[in-house]
Amino acid sequence: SAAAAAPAKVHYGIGREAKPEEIAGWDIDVRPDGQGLPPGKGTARKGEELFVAQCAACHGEFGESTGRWPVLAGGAGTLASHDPVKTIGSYWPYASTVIDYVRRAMPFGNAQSLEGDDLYSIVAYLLYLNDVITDQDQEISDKNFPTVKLANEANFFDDDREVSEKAFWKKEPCMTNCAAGAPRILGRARAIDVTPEDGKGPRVE
Amino acid sequence: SAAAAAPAKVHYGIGREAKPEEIAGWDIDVRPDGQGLPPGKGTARKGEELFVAQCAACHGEFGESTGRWPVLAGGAGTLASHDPVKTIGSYWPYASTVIDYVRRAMPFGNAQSLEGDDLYSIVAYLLYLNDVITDQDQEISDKNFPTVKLANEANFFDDDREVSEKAFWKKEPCMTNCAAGAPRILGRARAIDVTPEDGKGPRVE
Amino acid sequence: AGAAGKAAATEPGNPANLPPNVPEWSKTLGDGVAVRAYGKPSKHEANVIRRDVEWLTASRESSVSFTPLHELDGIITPNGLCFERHHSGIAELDPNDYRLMIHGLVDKPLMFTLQDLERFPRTNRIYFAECAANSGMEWRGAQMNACQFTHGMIHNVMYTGVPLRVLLEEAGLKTNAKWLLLEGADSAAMTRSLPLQKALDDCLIAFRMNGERLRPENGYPVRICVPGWEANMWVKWLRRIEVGDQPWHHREETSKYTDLLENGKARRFTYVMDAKSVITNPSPQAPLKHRQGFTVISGIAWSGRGKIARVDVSLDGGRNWRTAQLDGPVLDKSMARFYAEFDWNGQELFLQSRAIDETGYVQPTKDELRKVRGVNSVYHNNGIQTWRVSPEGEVENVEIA
Amino acid sequence: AGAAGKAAATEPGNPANLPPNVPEWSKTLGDGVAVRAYGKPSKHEANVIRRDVEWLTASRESSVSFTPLHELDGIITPNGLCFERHHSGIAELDPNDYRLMIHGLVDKPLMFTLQDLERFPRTNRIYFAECAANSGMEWRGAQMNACQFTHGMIHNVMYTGVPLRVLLEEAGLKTNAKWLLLEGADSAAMTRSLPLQKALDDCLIAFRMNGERLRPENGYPVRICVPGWEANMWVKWLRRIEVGDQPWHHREETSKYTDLLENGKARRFTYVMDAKSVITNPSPQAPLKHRQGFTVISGIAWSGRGKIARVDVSLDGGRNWRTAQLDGPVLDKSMARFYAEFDWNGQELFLQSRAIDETGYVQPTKDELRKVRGVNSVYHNNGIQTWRVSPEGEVENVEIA
Ligand code: HEC
Ligand code: HEC
Ligand SMILES: [Ca+2]
Ligand SMILES: [Ca+2]
Ligand SMILES: [Ca+2]
Ligand SMILES: [Ca+2]
Ligand SMILES: [Ca+2]
Ligand SMILES: [Ca+2]
Ligand SMILES: [Co+2]
Ligand SMILES: [Co+2]
Repeated sequence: SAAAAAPAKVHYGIGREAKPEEIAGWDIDVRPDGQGLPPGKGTARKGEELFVAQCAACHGEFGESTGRWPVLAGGAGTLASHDPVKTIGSYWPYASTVIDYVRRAMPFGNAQSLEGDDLYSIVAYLLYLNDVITDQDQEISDKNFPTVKLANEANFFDDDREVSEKAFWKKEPCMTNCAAGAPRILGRARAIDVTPEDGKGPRVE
Repeated sequence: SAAAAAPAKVHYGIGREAKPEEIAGWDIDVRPDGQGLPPGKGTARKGEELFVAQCAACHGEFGESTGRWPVLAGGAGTLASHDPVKTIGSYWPYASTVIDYVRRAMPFGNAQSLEGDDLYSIVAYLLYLNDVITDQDQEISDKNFPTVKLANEANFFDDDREVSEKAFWKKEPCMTNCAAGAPRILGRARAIDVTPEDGKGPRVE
Repeated sequence: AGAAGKAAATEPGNPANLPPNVPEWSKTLGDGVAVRAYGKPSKHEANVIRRDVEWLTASRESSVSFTPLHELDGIITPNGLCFERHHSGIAELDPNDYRLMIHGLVDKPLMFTLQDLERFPRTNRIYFAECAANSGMEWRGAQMNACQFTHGMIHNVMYTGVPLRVLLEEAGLKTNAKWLLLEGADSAAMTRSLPLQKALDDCLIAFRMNGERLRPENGYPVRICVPGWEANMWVKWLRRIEVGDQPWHHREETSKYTDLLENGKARRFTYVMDAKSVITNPSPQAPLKHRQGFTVISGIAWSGRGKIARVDVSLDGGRNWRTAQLDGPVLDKSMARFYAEFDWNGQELFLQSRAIDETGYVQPTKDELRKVRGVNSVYHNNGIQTWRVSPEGEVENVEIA
Repeated sequence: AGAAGKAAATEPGNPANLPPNVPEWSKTLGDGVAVRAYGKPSKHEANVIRRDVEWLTASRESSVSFTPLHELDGIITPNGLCFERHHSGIAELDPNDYRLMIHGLVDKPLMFTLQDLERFPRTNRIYFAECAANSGMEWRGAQMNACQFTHGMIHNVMYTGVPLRVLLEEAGLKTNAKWLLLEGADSAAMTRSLPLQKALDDCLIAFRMNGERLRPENGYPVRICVPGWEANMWVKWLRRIEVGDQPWHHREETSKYTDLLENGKARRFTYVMDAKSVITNPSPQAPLKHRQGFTVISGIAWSGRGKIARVDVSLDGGRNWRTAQLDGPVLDKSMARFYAEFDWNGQELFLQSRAIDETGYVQPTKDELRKVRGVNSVYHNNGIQTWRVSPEGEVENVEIA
């Protein structure tokens, strides 16, 4: 579009140059091609202990979750079912996302505390729990990480709604007698009864 | 204008008829022609005592005001001066406004408490302080009130800005070299120094 | 390197929270959702508040507080910062006890509950409400050294309400109906006379501001909007509308809100707010902190006669003008936001703005205004404001020749 | 007389405060000006709050609270009621410690303070922000019996901000620049990949909402607005923008915010929010209290593809439709308010609304949507909502055939 054309060069001279060391401190993202991987290495065997200590309280010892915290492993073969379980192993397309996310956001409430070998070890354990690696002693590191592939990668495709849902651009939506008979109630939220009510504590069922 | 044309008659049937006794309780306004005058009568002599008890703490025994509360009397002949004092006697066009206002709003903090003879007496006292009536024993009442006239009535005229200030509708306001020389400072708010400052209590001078 | 080092040295902040370091808030959890069920501003914005001028009045119950215009941008005034003008403090109505009565020269006097009013067809409009006394302290010269106090008796809000016309039609007007009396439920029982023609044109009986219900200080649960007209007429806590055949000449349209001219005569029923503008940034409370370079001047303009057509800005006290850019929606009887950009060379500036509305009215200078009105008017001071900016970036309210 | 007597008997209120009596608040003084230096709603509106659904998530720090749409009108969401979605609670930044870093494929990496950002040219725009998970609990059928919970993950606010384009131009883009990474300063360090084309089109680096500074829960002091796109991309507490040549495929665009179809494949980068609407009044939390007569249906409509062109309303569960009236400003990628009037005969109703945007997209029924998406998508549920109104005026969330 015209709006995305090459921008005119106007310089306001506001702000200052960011220093390399400043950028280094905040530039924590990791990409599937390995860009941004922090230095380090680890094994699932080493990671298990760390995971049990720092993660299992919420996610369960095997990533199965406790209570309503996120499930991190399992769910293979469920995506096309009535009850899909989306985990690193069953759903995520890229392993780099695990290292990126754990580094930036976990453990919940103590973010950006993991680095180096500990980080790689915990991620190795998560990959092991998800059958992505099968050898507890296999070393993963910033060198070999980009070679780790997840099973579901090929099942993602870019937004195509304007093609696949073209039928929703209707010329003349029906205005009268659009369906036969009186409306028939198929379901009511009241019957499910999980709505918090005003002035009451929430109802957990 | 078209907008002010006779409205179409659409009835929504919302709300209900207001009952005469409901209207009577709230319909407290008084007009210059006497419409709305409550029943009652009074004299300045009787009013003085009431005024001293209920009004003088703020407005002064003679309507001269205490502190920064409104002045209610005096100011004759000041309107065209550098320091106009606008009071019932010097400025107000209609005596009915006194009875209406005192009835609806005074005493400050105990509104709608005055009625009947007390109301007329206090208003008579205010008119007496303002030389509108000169006899302390002259009785004013709902019967004769519309005959009370204030001196400044003729000096009010309806908004005429679109005529008298027609010059403000300028075709092409000046854009360049609109005045000669550099700006010369004639006055600065800082010199007056009455602006409350952030984070400090207000400064009263 | 020396200059860069100096610039860095003047940067605000605690190094522990600046890159390359990772601040606490990037490591630990903050308050969860709905902990602040109804939100409020950051504790770091505690200075963004309505302020009053205590020496102005004998009591805060009959006084005014001012909107901090220099702390706002765009055209919406957040509800918590809308200026207040009370004549007897904030009336705190129970909405169940709310009633609006319409009577007088009507076919059928009516009584409405709040629920009744909300059943009528309603509309949403953004309007400014400006007190006629806004800038009233400046008639004799520069007095208040703050945009908040020179111009802060204005707010701009999206109202939801029933056209007054609809309610009057419901009651049925007698043929001799010409004026309305509007009356509030506060203990000033505020009244104003409103010409019927305006009532049938664009007035709203409003129960919402910026989506939610009116705030107590702005008339909860119901006020009237009288678009483009002085805010004193926008009676709050509206309890009663009487239809009559002549104006009432009540205290707020005789003793007050009449404009005394130099010859001792006074103009009355001066309803319309003339076109006006002010530069909100920079202004005395919002100095220019960068010493030179690219600078955006920002301000607001409005007119009671319709839309703002144009705003001009001067850097040299009105010698030369450039046309500013109007940004965001430019609506009928609403504030418009304007911006003007320039490269500040660090020298003294005399900033002014001049609004022009769609009727062709051009905001006058203070001198032009004084020439026709004198200095005793109190109300309707819409003269062009001058801010002097010093080379240090301090801003002050001045009058210039 | 009997009927009138009955009507009067059901009127709300305390007779002591009703005419002909004069209530306390018409006699005594209330709070003075500036006593409430930053105002808040009436104590009688304590039920107008954001609410959460505790069983949805393990903790409130990673959860959502919902805007009470049924308590609002017009198109502005007041700041205190904007829905919240946090991934690690509210980051509470000190504005002096705020920094925005832009780096990566740029000519010169830049560092900005908040004061720096506020010096750039800025603009004001009203945009909706809708969480892609809004109505996500309804894929398998009617679940939440409240408009607040079925549709409350949306707000509509006037933002003030610098076009992101301006900042990117200031840094200078390398020719291979294609994607941006947006990163927050909260302890989730929220990230999303943003296509450069959108960044150069209409994104804003925003520091104000509805005139005042952003609220802490909405990203104080700086967030990004990505107009029309899912609110997850509107990164709050924005600390860093990295320019790259490919997307990052981070957790919020892989594990989350991808739309799982029935065949197990998943759509990704589904940014645009499809056209959608909902009737806010009546709705389960806002029943029809009058038993019959003139009735206004009110609701909101929006589209990530541009302006709302039309909204239709049905009273009979989609058998027959009438076109509603759009009221107030109808703006690009903003909520629009609609009203439809009818005379209720007191019988059961099945209310629906259907939005049509300026690209001709027609909001689908839930069944039409399920036919192409299945029921596992979680996100982007813009199907037509049905409210059943009983003869008593109670409203419930139902699915119908
Ligand atoms: C106190 C509870 C808690 C602890 C301890 C915790 N997490 Fe989490 N974890 C969460 C929550 C909550 C989320 C979801 C956050 C969000 O998106 O709002 C999450 C999300 C995740 C996810 C993404 C899940 C998905 O499907 O997208 C991963 C991976 C993860 N955690 C790994 C870890 C690891 C590794 C550790 C320890 C180093 C850890 N977590 C410790 C609560 C916890
Ligand atoms: C506690 C202070 C106080 C007391 C007592 C008081 N007043 Fe007042 N009066 C005020 C204030 C304050 C105003 C201005 C109110 C406003 O407009 O906000 C006022 C205004 C007036 C005015 C209008 C002045 C003008 O120029 O417009 C009149 C007349 C008046 N009072 C009469 C009375 C009378 C009569 C009484 C006693 C029955 C009374 N007042 C008692 C404080 C007081
Ligand atoms: Ca990077
Ligand atoms: Ca084990
Ligand atoms: Ca229940
Ligand atoms: Ca009357
Ligand atoms: Ca005496
Ligand atoms: Ca001082
Ligand atoms: Co006036
Ligand atoms: Co999406």
